[in-house]
Amino acid sequence: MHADAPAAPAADLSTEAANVYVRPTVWQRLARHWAVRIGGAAMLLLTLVALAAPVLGTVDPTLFDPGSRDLLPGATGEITTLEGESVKHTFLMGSDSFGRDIHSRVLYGTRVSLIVGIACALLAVLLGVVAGLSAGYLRWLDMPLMRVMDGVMAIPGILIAIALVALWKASLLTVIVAIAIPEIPRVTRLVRSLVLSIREEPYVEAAVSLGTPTLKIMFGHILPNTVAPLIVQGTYICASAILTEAILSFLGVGLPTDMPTWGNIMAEGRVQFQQFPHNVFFPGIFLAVTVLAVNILGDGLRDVLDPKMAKRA
Amino acid sequence: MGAVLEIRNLAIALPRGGDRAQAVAGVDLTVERGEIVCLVGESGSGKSVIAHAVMGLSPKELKAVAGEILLEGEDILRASPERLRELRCVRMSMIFQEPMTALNPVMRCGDQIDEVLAMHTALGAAERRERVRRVIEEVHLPDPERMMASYPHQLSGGQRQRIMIAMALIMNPVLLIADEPTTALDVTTQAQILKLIRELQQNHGTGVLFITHDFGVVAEIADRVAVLRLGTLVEMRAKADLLARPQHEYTRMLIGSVPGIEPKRQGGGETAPLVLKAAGLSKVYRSGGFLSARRAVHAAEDVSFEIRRGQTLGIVGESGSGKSTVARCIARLIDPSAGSVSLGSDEIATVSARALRPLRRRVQIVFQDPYRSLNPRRTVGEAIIEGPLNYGMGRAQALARARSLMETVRLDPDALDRYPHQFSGGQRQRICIARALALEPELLIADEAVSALDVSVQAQVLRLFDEIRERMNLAMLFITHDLRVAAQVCDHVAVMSRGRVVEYGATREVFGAPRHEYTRALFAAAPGRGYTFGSPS
Amino acid sequence: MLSFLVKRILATVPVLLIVAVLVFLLLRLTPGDPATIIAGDAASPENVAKIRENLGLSKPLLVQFGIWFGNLMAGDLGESYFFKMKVSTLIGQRIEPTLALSFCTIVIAVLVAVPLGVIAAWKQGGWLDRALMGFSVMGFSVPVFVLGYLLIWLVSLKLALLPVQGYQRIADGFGPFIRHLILPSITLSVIYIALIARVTRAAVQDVLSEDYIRTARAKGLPEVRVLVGHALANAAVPILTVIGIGIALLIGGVVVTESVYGIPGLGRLTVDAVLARDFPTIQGVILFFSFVYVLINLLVDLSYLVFDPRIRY
Amino acid sequence: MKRFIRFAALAVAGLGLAAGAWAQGSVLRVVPHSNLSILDPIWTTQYMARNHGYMIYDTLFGTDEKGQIKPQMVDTWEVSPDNRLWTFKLRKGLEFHDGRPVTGEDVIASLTRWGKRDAMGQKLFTFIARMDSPTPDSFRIFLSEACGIMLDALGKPSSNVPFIMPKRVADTPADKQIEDYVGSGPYVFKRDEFKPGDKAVYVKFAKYVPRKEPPSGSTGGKIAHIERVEWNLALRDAQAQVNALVKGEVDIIEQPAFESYAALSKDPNIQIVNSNNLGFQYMVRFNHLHPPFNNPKVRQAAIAAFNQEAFLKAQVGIKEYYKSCPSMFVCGTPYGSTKGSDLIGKSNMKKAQELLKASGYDGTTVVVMKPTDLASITKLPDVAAQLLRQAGFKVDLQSMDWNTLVGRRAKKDAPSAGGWNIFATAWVSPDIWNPLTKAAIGAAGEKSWFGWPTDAEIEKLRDQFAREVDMGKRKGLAEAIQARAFEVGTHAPVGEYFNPSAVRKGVTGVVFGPGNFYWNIKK
Repeated sequence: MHADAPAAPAADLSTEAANVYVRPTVWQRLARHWAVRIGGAAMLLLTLVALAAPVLGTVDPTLFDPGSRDLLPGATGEITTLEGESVKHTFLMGSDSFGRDIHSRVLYGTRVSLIVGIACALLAVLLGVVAGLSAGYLRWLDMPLMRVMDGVMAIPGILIAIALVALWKASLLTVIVAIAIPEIPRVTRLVRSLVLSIREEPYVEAAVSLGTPTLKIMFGHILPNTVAPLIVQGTYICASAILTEAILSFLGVGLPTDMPTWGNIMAEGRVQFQQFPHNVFFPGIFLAVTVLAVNILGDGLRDVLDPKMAKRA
Repeated sequence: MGAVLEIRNLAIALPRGGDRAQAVAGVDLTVERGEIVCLVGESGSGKSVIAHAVMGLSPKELKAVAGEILLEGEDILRASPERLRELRCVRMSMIFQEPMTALNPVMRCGDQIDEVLAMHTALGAAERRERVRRVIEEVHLPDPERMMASYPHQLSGGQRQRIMIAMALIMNPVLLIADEPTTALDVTTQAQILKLIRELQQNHGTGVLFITHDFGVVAEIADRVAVLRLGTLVEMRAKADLLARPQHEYTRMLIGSVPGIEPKRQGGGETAPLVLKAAGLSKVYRSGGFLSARRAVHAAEDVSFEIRRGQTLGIVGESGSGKSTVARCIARLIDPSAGSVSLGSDEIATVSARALRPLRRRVQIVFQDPYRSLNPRRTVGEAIIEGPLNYGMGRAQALARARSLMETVRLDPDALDRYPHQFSGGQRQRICIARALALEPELLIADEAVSALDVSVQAQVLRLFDEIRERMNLAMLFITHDLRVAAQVCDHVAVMSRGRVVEYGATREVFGAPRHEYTRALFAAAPGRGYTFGSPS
Repeated sequence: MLSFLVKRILATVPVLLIVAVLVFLLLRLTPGDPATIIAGDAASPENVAKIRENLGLSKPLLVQFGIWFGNLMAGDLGESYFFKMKVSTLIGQRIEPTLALSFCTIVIAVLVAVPLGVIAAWKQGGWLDRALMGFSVMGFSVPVFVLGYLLIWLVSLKLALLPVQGYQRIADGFGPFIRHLILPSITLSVIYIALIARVTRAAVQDVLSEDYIRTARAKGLPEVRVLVGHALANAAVPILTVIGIGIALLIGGVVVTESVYGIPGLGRLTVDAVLARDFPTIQGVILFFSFVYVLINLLVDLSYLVFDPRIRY
Repeated sequence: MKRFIRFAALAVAGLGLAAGAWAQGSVLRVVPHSNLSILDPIWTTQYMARNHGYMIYDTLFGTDEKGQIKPQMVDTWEVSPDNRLWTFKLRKGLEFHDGRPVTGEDVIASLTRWGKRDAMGQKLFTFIARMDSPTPDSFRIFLSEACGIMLDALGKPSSNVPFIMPKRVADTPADKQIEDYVGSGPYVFKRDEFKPGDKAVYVKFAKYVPRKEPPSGSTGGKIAHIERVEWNLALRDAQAQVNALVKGEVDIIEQPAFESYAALSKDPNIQIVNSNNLGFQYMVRFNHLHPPFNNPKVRQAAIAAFNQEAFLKAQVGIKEYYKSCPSMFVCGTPYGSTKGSDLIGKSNMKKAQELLKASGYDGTTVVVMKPTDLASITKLPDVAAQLLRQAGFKVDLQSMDWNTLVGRRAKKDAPSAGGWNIFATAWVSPDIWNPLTKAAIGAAGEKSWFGWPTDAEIEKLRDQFAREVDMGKRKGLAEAIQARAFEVGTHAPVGEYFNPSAVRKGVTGVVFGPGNFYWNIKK
């Protein structure tokens, strides 16, 4: 495994070459980590469920039939289609107080939750990277930008989200933006501190003396080295966004209530939680498992991609 | 009376996935009362593993699988955790490499020593305080009361190591394990600490197991020497005998790799064209302001020197002397506060960033830490061609040059598409040199470029630097804290202390007859001066 | 030391200022006309116009901000549209339950989380560590309201141990006061425990790999002393920091928990104000929470002086 | 020191116990149906303000549980033969909480202010020429023209109720809220303990003189057996309300969520008391200003699609608590009739689809506003949306909170510019049981209630109704108005329901009526 074939004459006695620890690639290490495996598999499964929702024994999740309200899991009832015709349907997870099929709503809810989680993470990371790079590299911008970020951070995130969603018209877009905004300062801080520390790395200084232009250093040397911590941060944002969406729905300021989201299903079902726990139970399980999976995945990614680990060769 | 420490046939397993099955195997070693045994080896040889095993401080993954470690006849490997705790500091003590981090930063030094007494004696608070005060005096620290009340960060490196020694010896143990205790210290401080260890060891008749990689230190302090290579003991003999007549070829190689302190190069060449001239170079860091008093730190002050083609100038100094600041000013990684740096006929200290760009290629730099000098996400090929591409060379041509440079630095040209982590430290340093050479600079700066390397690798890289300079007729600026290294490669040296150049001249003259007081102290402190290394027999 | 104190205190001023600007903008730049809301049912257009004039809503934004900020400096947060009283009075009325709940939660969280974190770090990789960290990830994944319902159902209804809802003033007796607080505090503390335990574990783990821990062990100190006297003392700063930062999380949880347990605190007020589009109250509450958050983090920073003698700048 | 602390702790605990024991006996803990924020029942029509009004104010007349108007503060009254002069004499001993007697001047000021805010009051005042108070204990009303609504108006049991306030309070301009809460009712408002969103407290008014008759509706003897009534305004979570009642931490939930009844009725310690036995009516309102509902044929198609059973089943869900009723007024009350109501009475999706096709509906999106925070009506818009979709409409269901909805429904802009097409609401029966009180049937264009229908004929018939004194003829007029309203499609009544209170067993004497009354209750 030695890299240098024509070594210096004395090198065969040197013990140094023996110390080269051949590190498996990132992908190998990821594939080997139990948390990444479990979290990743769960996420994959949920994604498949979200995509295949229409063929998993579901009906239109907004359809209802008051005659079939409050059915227990497994019961059979009727549901009225948009054409006004009644069809028989088995309610695998029961029905809610409108007579909507919880099974359908939960599965379609997976879509919404994943979209909210992933979109929030992407949005927050994207904006955070732009702000963080700017603050880390443009000295004049650093101070004012970071003060604004401090200000945003000083406002508890959920309050910003609640206020924004309540003041805008609640829609998928506004909910995503409202949940993402409070996360931006954290990403910005992370990116900025990474930029500041990577900027001091000898390999960046070497690039400077090699005459590499600033922008190229930024995107060629600095940004790629922030990717790993950003992925980790992104997963945590994703998890908390999914949870926040549910909390917003619970408080009554979330996505439109006819939209099938786990938060909405639980908010709708909580009134009769003690009587018909399935209303809260099924979406609750899906929510907890999803957030758990994302968090576990995040922990695994952190273990594998953590910059401290990466520095050791 | 038997040996204080007797290690018999010790084998310690490495966890799976390591580079070998056992960290140490079949090691036999004894330390007699009042004797200093040096355990020498390069990084990864397993010397610290042995030290920790003796203290019973090995991490769980490193399990002793065979042999015994007898402390005055009692087997450490089979002692209960409680018994081990009773033995520590009482019968055996340990001091560490980094006095910086080995002391608890949030606890007063006095309390940290006191903790030992509180643990192992039944003394009252006042008596303990008196004992602590006495031991602090014994390690020659001034103003014991103040030392006791100080936090570690308020002390210098040497003072901290003295506190560590005081802590280790307060219970008068029979065995002291010193794990590279002076490696992190400046050479003058190192000399004082070595002297202190010697003094205390003689006063108390302590047996010392002294771990080091530095043959200079070995020459200073050892009674007997054990050489460790990849976990096995290759040779163990009395110091004089071993240094003069190494038996094992590994020992010979190691000793042969130690740079000699006698200057090798003649200097001269005063007629070659001037490449770099620094005049009155200064760098001042200002801090504070608003509310706190403004402070100005003069990292470099009025530094002047010149380098001609084909010559090497060494800047020598201890940490904080400002030598790296000078290097970075010349590479314009930082902007000097005052003075001029002219590269040929071009002034580079004050030009704008835009005007600087074409000049940058003429000065290249190689850094100390081979692990951080290469972007972990780029292949070495990309690293080497980055410079040429920046200056408009075509990719194919740049790659061709990279291949030939790989040969120049004695690496396999086919390894260009590998990533840095697939190379050892020495190999990476070669890659960094290749990267610097890719721009065909006039001046190559080596900022402590061999300091992080093991001695055998260091010798190879030093040879490489010499070869390159000769072949390419380069001017070199060689920054180092190691006088031996400077003696090997420099035509001229500038000795720096507290930001100023205190002595500047041809290497032979400076080394032969140092004029400045500081230079003299520096030379006096260089370990192992009495021995001549570097001439493989 | 003094200069550190003064500097740190002064540094909060711009943050608070920016928070004020952000909160003002957040609510003024969103669609919806507060005047029509205040005017109530069946108000005449003239009436609405009059209200708008009184509120200064027709003035330029900057002037509006000036007036608003001037009032703010004088301690006047405006008058609630919905509750028809001074927002400051409103906050004053609601502060006690929230304060009590938060304090109780922090006490529970610190008492539980710090020892858990230390033990997990000490037994790193062991089953206890895994169990504790598993619990911590779960804590992050279960929505607060689901947890609240489960606890009420179990503790109050099935076991009949504690009251299901409400708040008793401490002035009305300590017994009822604390009985009403236990369940909400436990509910709220779970996520906080998860957070603190995680950070404690990571911080102590970091410290445990430090050289001075080896020194402490080499002195022959028993593990408890090494862990508490050396490791925990050095991990105090990150732990305190996360307790401070976690306040944001806590505030988010307060909003939900107070709804679940019918506690008339600031969280409940927030939800009421948001649902009623009560701009001044929303502004006031967000400002107040942010102020508290900044203040607590200031205190945390100042406490570093006690825990870390190296901070002297 | 330590001992002192222990002593203090014991003392505090002791105090707590004592306070607890005292609280158990004489405090009635009520979970009202909503938050109490506005304390002026004339300024707002909110039912919470009305209930607050009943606690602290008294009324001239009341409506008993059968819908009959009975005197309350009034002792006797006379009407001149031409029906144009009404003379009222007040009962003896009426006194405000501040100790002053109630006089005719107070009454006149109160009626004047009420007449500026309340819809029926406004109507009544179009007939009133002047009022005076010849003696402190009497007052006279001079009409310019005879009218049939005098007692109906003065005895109006629901918002806005003509409560009698002291003159100094009633002189507050009608568009400003009052700030003095002195009344002459059976309870005194504890202003210092009032915390909106937390609690409102009322204590017994010792000097209140109740009538001798047994209590019925808002009439009869209002005897306060309870020393202190506490409204818990913080307990808004439906599940928490149920839990609190089950555990006996509160005594009454005014309007539990429909979903809660199953759990509540199972508990042996809880009784379900349908005190508001006249019930409520649901309504879906169209915006007549904008397409597609500016077209009567489209409105009719929508009405035909609205299957009352679907609304009621989804929203209420408990068979005993709802009934279909095609009347625009309330079934089982004097004007309750099925005349002209086939469209909704025999709703039919096929017919709705045909009607819509024939109407020339061009696919304009219908904006349906849904309030998320008002549990008793939150599901109606979903049902409406689904039924409309099935009939062939394109629907945009928009969620918002009730306050936003209230603000938005006042907007006459096009739905695309922040206006709306449809919303749903509920009315307590007395508010809608005749063509005058029923705001939604008014068809005076932009002057009428949100939705702004325009129909000259309806307006003409309503005016006749107001003037008519003969009961038989009034019934006929009401039927005509209803038939015309269905033709025009002012709105769709989508069923009636009850929302009974849940009360701890042991709490007795709950008074029946359209509001929630807290006199006569024993615990």
